[in-house]
Amino acid sequence: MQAKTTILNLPTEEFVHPGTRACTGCGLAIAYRVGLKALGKDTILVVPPSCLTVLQGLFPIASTKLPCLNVTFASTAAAASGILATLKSQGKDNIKVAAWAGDGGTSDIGLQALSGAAERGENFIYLCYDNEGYMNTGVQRSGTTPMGAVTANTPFKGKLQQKKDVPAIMAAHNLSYVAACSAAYPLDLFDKIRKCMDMPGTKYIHIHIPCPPGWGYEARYGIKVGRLAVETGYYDLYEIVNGEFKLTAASEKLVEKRKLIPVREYFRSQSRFRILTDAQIAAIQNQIDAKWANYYKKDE
Amino acid sequence: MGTRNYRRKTSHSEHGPGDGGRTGSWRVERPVLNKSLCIPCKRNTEACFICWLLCPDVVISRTIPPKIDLEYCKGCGICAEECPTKAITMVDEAQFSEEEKEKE
Amino acid sequence: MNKEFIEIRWHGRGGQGAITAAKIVAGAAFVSGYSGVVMAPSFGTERRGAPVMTSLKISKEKIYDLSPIETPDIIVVLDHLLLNEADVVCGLKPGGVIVLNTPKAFESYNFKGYRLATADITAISVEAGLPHGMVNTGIIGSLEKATNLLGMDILIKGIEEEFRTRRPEKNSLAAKIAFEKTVAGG
Amino acid sequence: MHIIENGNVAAALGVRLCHVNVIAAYPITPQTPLTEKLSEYVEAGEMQAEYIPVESEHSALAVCIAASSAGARSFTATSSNGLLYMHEQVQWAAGARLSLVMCVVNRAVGAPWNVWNDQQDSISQRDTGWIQIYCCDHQQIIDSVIKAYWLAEKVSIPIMVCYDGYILSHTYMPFEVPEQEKVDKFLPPFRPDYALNPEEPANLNTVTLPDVRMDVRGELAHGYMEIRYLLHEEMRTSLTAAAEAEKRFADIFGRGGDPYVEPYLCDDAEYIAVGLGSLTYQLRVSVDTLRKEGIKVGVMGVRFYRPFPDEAVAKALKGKKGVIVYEKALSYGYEGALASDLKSALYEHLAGTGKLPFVQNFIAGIGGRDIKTDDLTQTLRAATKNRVSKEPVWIGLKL
Repeated sequence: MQAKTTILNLPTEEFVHPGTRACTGCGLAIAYRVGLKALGKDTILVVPPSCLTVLQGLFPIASTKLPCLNVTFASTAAAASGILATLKSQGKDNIKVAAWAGDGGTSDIGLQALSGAAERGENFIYLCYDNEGYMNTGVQRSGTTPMGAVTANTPFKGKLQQKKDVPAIMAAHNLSYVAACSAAYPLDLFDKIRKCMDMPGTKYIHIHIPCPPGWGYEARYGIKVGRLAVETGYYDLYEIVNGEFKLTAASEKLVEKRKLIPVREYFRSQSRFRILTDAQIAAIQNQIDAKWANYYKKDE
Repeated sequence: MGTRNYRRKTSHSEHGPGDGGRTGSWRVERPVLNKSLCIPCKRNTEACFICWLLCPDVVISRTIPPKIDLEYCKGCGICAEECPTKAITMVDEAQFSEEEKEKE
Repeated sequence: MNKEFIEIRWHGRGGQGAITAAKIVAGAAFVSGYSGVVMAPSFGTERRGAPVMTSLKISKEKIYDLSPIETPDIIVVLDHLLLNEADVVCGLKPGGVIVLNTPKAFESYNFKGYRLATADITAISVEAGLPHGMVNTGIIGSLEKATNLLGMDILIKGIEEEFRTRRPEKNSLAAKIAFEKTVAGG
Repeated sequence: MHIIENGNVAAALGVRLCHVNVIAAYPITPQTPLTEKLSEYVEAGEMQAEYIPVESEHSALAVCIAASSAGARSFTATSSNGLLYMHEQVQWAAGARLSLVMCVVNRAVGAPWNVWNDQQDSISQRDTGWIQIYCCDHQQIIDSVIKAYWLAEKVSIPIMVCYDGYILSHTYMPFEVPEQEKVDKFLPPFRPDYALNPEEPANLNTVTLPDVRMDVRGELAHGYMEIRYLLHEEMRTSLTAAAEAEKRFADIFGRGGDPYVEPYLCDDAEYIAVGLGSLTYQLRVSVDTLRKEGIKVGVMGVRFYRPFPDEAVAKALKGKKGVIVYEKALSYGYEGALASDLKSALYEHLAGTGKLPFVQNFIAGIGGRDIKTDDLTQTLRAATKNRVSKEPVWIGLKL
């Protein structure tokens, strides 16, 4: 088993410059910064339009020190395939390809290309940073916006539908590696990227990304909000290695503790959930409890 | 002044700091480190560095003491919020004189 | 028949190999000195078993007109049942040739104003050792017997080249037997 | 060596001769046999290339865009709605200045569904910043693919090699397959100005501002407008590069001609029929017929449609009485795009000279309607007597 990375042995080399256009307290900026450390220098990035496009910089200045191809919204995974094919034809097997796309670019418009690439077994890492909405265009609902969240186009009733479970969709492609991470647990993200890097075919990593303007919390609380999602059992950290599901990191510890923070605390930490009623929260709490009862059962 | 002879005819960006400008100007509050509370400072050994790990803007150094690059720090306050010993506090920018600001 | 410019229309069923047969004749014509050769399958949704058409134009000069054949000199029918399904003689020039694969006797047909040639290619092909229903090489022998267009040698060479990995001798044998057994009207 | 094959195979052989590194394709009639053939070459080891069977045309061009950005010579092909589905990527490839070659096997677009030939698909991509070349026979298809790689890599502009679906794609005719050594002499290996790599990292196609901006070295870099202007300017100057390609090709292979237009009996003609693709070869038959009747008529195929060779076109049409434009596509609500382009070129170069010919527009073969040579002859004959109509006239319309 791979030793867990600590802050002290995390690589010190930075691949992102300061002074980006990311919002103050951007959760993506944390995950991206640490994620690139895991990927390392010999990586080519593929990025569709998203907050990351802005974070990465406007011509002629790039905030990222890695080579990156900006591509159209729906084509991320296909473009990654094209770079891979080139590297293969050039015999450059030391260079990795990593796609970073938002939740809209993954769960909605980019899903077809992603499914195609995953089915073909293209050897790259796909990272979906999930801030649960179209934040770059001003906070509209996406496939992964959770039920009850008020967005610019679900302004009064909040989103009425459940969050799309993208990791499950990807797991259905029989991938060697699927993982769920959070910007609030950057070392877990680092270890998961490192773990899957040399696995065959497409690897999918989903990252929960707290977003101060989109979720409605003060920038300083970003890590706390992300952590609450995990500690309430609302968003789980896990990995699926060759089909085997396993909770990891903080979520794994929650199984041992047998104690979840009430999800109400998570909802009340953000203004986007302001319209959720006590009854609705209770219903969601029931869903979470049922899910965790299942985890506990497996643990016994 | 034209750009006809610019090196590239495509949108081909090269990396460097400050794409968003001197983003330190975005700051409303400034992180201030109290070395007497900071773990690596107190122990004078590499330790903790949570502020470095969680900084979204790569402006905190992994040094003893950790240094904050105020030219680019946007003042999000995550470092202050996450510091286990409360060694960093967020202080209203208005409390720093113009003169001091220029010095930075 | 004007041998400077010849138009042949092939009628078969999807999967029967009319296109391959026409392609073999096209190739043989080209090496015989016809610099203009254009072979065009009927365009669209070809489905196995459905009637299909292929047109072949052969000319001493480069062909610029790729439009479908309207007035063929020769019609080749790979399955006699197509006579009931399609107007196969449509546009055939007066005195034009009909080459027909049929188990029925030559005398049982009456195409007024045209020259008919028949052979039971289906039986001949089996006799040559080909699987039942493979008629696209045998029919070439009948075509040559009926028209004396290119000569058997060059056609046999074309067949063996096209089928070099798939029973070339049996395919050329089918054409040879068909050439012998074809009954052609005057 | 001459072989008899269909147009799709001619294109595939051209791609193979160019040592393309990456091929991405999605099936669509009538293009499918072309990329099937390429998959055969790759699987049989006759071609060293990566073949990516993508899940859509949008992704097919995405693969090529990315592959080309990483330094690979790339190819895809499509038709009809496949091309329309690619449209976003088509624009992207041009803006990113990628040296791609794509075969467009011309087919009508939906709705309603129709798999047969017209040219609405590629004409609808006229303004995307791609060079468009139209082919009349298989020799032009295979030669154009080879020339297109040279030109695309020379000017960093992607190229569509267009040829009529079925009429060329599925029709067999003899053509000469260029020798590999000669192709290698004509087309050097692909060496792009920049290819994505970690040693020299760059972020490509980033958000670009309306105005110019200082780069990290303190030099002023373009704004979006400058980047787009240069695409236009270099498309215009690629006309010169196309002539160079044609000359180099002729020197090595001993065939070729005018890179822009292909005139037939035009010198002494009073009336000239103009079109794109195989239709202009069919029109030669009509011209021969009308010449026998004493009508001084010629036909000119426009091979290079974008950038538009306005000077060459105007020169060829100068002093003529009438220009009769046959098109398999149109700009709905007005007229055929080629007719408009010709009028514009004529006005630009001949206005005030008193030598402006009339322009008659015919629309033919929409959705694969048979174009009978007799119909072409009759319409052409009629147009040489009088201009038939200000509005485009649809040939063979049964209303």
